Amino acid sequence: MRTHSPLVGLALILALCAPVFGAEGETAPPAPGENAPPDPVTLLSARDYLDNNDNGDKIEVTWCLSADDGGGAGDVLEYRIRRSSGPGVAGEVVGTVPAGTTSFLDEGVEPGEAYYYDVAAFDGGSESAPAETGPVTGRRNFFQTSRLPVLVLAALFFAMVLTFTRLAQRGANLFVRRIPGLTAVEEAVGRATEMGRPVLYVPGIGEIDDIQTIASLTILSHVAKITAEYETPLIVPTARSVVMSAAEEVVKEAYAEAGHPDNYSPDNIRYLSDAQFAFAGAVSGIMLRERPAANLYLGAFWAESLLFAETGFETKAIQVAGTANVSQLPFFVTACDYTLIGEELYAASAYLSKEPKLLGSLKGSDWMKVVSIGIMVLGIVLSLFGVTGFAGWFFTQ
Amino acid sequence: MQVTLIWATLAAILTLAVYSFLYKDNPFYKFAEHLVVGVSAAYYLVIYYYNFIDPNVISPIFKLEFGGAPIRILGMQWWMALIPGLLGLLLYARFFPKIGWVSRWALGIYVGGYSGLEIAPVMQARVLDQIRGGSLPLVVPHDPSTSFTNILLVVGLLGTLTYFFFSLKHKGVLGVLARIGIVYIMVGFGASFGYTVMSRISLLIGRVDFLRQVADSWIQWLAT
Amino acid sequence: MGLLEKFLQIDRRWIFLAIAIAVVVPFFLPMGLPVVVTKPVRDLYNAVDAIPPNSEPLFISVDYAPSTIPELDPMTLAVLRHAFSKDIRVVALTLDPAGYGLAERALESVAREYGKERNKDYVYLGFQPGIAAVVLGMGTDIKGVFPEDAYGTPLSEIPMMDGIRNYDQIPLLITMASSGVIEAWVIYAHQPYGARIGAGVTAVMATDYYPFLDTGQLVGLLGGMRGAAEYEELIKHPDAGVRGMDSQSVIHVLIIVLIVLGNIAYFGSKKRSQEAKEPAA
Amino acid sequence: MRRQFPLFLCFIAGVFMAVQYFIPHPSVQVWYERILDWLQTLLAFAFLIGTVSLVRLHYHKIRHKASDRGYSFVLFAGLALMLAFGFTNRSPGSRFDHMFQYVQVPIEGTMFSLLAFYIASAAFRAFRARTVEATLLLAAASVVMLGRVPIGDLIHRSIPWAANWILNVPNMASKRGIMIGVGLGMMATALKIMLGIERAWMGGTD
Repeated sequence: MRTHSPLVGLALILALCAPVFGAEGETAPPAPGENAPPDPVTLLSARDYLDNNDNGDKIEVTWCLSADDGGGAGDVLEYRIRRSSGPGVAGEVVGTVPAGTTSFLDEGVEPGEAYYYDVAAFDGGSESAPAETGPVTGRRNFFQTSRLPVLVLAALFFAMVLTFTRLAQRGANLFVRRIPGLTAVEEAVGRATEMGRPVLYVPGIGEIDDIQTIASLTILSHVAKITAEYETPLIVPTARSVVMSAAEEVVKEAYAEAGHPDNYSPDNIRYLSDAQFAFAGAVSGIMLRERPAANLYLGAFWAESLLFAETGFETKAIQVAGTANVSQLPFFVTACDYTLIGEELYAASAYLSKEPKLLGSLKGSDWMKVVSIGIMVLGIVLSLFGVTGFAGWFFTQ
Repeated sequence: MQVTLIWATLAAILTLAVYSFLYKDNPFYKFAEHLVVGVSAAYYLVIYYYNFIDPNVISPIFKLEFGGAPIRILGMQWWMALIPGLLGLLLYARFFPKIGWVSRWALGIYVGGYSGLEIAPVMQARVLDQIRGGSLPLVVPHDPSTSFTNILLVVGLLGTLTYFFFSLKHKGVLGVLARIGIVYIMVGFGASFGYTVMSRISLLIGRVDFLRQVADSWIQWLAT
Repeated sequence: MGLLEKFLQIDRRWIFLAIAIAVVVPFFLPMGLPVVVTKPVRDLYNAVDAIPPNSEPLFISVDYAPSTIPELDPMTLAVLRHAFSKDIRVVALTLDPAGYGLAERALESVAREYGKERNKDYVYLGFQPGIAAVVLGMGTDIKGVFPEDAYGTPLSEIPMMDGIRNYDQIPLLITMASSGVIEAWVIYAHQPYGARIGAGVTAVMATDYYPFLDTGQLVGLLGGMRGAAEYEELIKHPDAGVRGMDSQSVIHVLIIVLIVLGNIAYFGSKKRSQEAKEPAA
Repeated sequence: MRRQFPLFLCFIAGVFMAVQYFIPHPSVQVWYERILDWLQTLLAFAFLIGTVSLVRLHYHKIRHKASDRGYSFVLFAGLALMLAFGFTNRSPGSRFDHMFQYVQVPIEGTMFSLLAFYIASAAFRAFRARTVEATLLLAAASVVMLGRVPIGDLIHRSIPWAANWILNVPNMASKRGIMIGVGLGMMATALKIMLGIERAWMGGTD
């Protein structure tokens, strides 16, 4: 184990450097003598560098400025960093950095070797007494501590999701407020049925690994059950092969579950094109030629959103949209009859599937929002009292 | 006559065919629509083959030189290329109803892998960094306008988050916050809409400019 | 049906026609309206301007496909002109297979304008597939990801690339992106390696990335044709961006006029239908 | 084997890809990049499935003598030509390149540019001050529209300032809020997929 994490290290340095700066104004500046060497650096420390692909070949050296850098004689030109294999051994210069710098990254070390570092301030004529630190070893890391906050929050979030899921499975009554867009989906399908015209369901142009596509498939399953019941044709154009396969499975199964496996028509689950606007053009064609009465756009959409919504408006179809792609929401909101905004798409998939398990994640997300607000408010309150370290600590990158 | 001018003229005709859709659906548009669907399907087949299947499967197994773009093979043994190859072939099991379920093995790895990959970066960029961005000092000494802006930003963020809070009815304080949230959301959508107009018109300008260039080339060619 | 109702029900093809006229006319009658520079553009300009000449190169990643040429090409050209006019070295690459030819064309044409030599003043690395892998790989060893340039010359034989190992030697990397690639640069280059990232994006994407400016994840941002026009203004070399702004002005005003007329007609017709209803109620 | 094994594979792949983010050790990172390559390769294989479906649909149209079957021939012609060109020569200036530059790009680009017309008609049709929310939407849109073009500067200097203010303050706050919510939803769904709670990708939710 390392002796300290960078977070603690940073906090230590911040805390310890402060008095040095504070003292600076009180001491009378020494007369600027040409030959007087600058004051040495203080609080020198070296540690294994942490980085995504750190091979153990990097060591980071940090220090506090010499009193003559910025203050004092103000004549420091640069800092010289030397590396050696033992304490007190004269090392080779591995780098120089200009005045005002407080860190250096040595990228040429052998993993597993112990090193000592000297740092000396240089004023153009003479060097300060070196400060030395060590031993320090570059390690191939098995854990990137700078990403600890991500891990902690993700773990907390997942714990909440799983707890709520367990509660829901045990039959606890978890309240979720009604999402108005859901009724809109069912109404649209109902209208198409009354008019005896097909329902068009576009699951976006995202890949199957896009979470929005997954959420959309859950809603598709629900929609397919309704259309199976009423023998309304359901057209599902897709822009991705894998999504088409998954949509086929989903719809086929929904038709079987609704007791109408014969109504399922594989020709209605269509792969059109991976190319964005070739797909958009072909879907517009379907709208104009097959005249669906309800158009549902749920999933990941990009610029084609408005092409769909405006063409659909021309054909007088009821249109319900939902996407988490923020840049496209304005177009759906203006041009469609109802829009599920951002997270409402996920919430809808949890709500519609009537799976108590899915409600767990919705509840988990909700309470994680409360935690997020808590962290934010804490950061704000602390900043009111002049404590800015919190943000630095929690969001260290 | 130059070859490129023939091609460019074809492109110009196809451009006009698509614009004819603005008047109404017609055979020219249908022609362009079906043509581009066919061409783009082939384009992606070719590109995917040469960028992924060839360098990751075919070339290592048959010890060929990489035909497409070189990809970094990290100490890969040739037999490792069998793994994506076999997984890829498993996907095709769905063409044979009896063993169709085998394709789920490959799909499972694909879906699971990308889901896992997403978690940490999303936490970082979409949640942590945004919370950090929202943690603004409400009182900035000697700078009332920044203080005011910061207060508006924090209130808006709180309101928006409340709007997406599904666990409680939007009543009382929550109702007020959610209402503030929807106000911010709508202003934000309006802003995005207005901002996007420029981008869309840029595209139109680009196409018109292209048509002008083709016309110019024709005039030049006719003049000589 | 009154005139107001008729206007509300107007065939939208009339609107299409108005837009078509508005976009074509300024092509023949340029107006040359002035452009005001905004902060994200100036920030990016300053970041490029601060790069010392003939030393560590500016990296430009041309991450767009042909569909967004009208918006992103002017930006790429403006930034390249800025760099070459100040003798800043440039390394170009692309993460989008369709960007290969676009990057090459832009680089070669601006290099010719300023008399720059390939592999001395600029390098073209070409395309590598696998966005995340390339961006992450460049954090450890650029030559590992791009062993040779786009024309097969090993990078080790290009003097300009000496000592350029990873993001630590890249003063600034600008991605001209028409897709989420920009996030890959932020998440996989800025986050783990502290790379300084600037971006040019389509106007529609720009609002999404304003939060990234605030958090320092992006150094500066050019949004759409307007961003290009502002940059052209800063480098005093007006081109397609500034030219396009005339058509833009006309259409923007046209749309606002349509919205205002639509609302006048809407409220007028609503008022009248209420008046008409009142006696019956 | 039919349901449990794919879920198991999904779990293993998901856990590995999630955990590698925290493990910089090269022994893990090498596998991470390798698996990433494989996932992309898998996607490339999957692409053929869609093409087969496309061909099947249009083959049916031709066989059943659908009235618009002529266009299906157009589609097949485009597909066959492009495949033939692509598997012979893909260098710049080849026929494959020309088909891409002069057929695919202009058609797609023009379809994209149709949005310039649609955005105007959508604004005219939908931007009516019916409710407070709708009024805010149209007011913000109008101010930003004017503020983005030079003519806005000419009308009044404060218009671009107001446009930027709307983009930087209310827009930023709401986008940030939506982003946090969407991010949490993405993570929750990813977790559910890995644990086999969300299995729509397998077909059905059983």
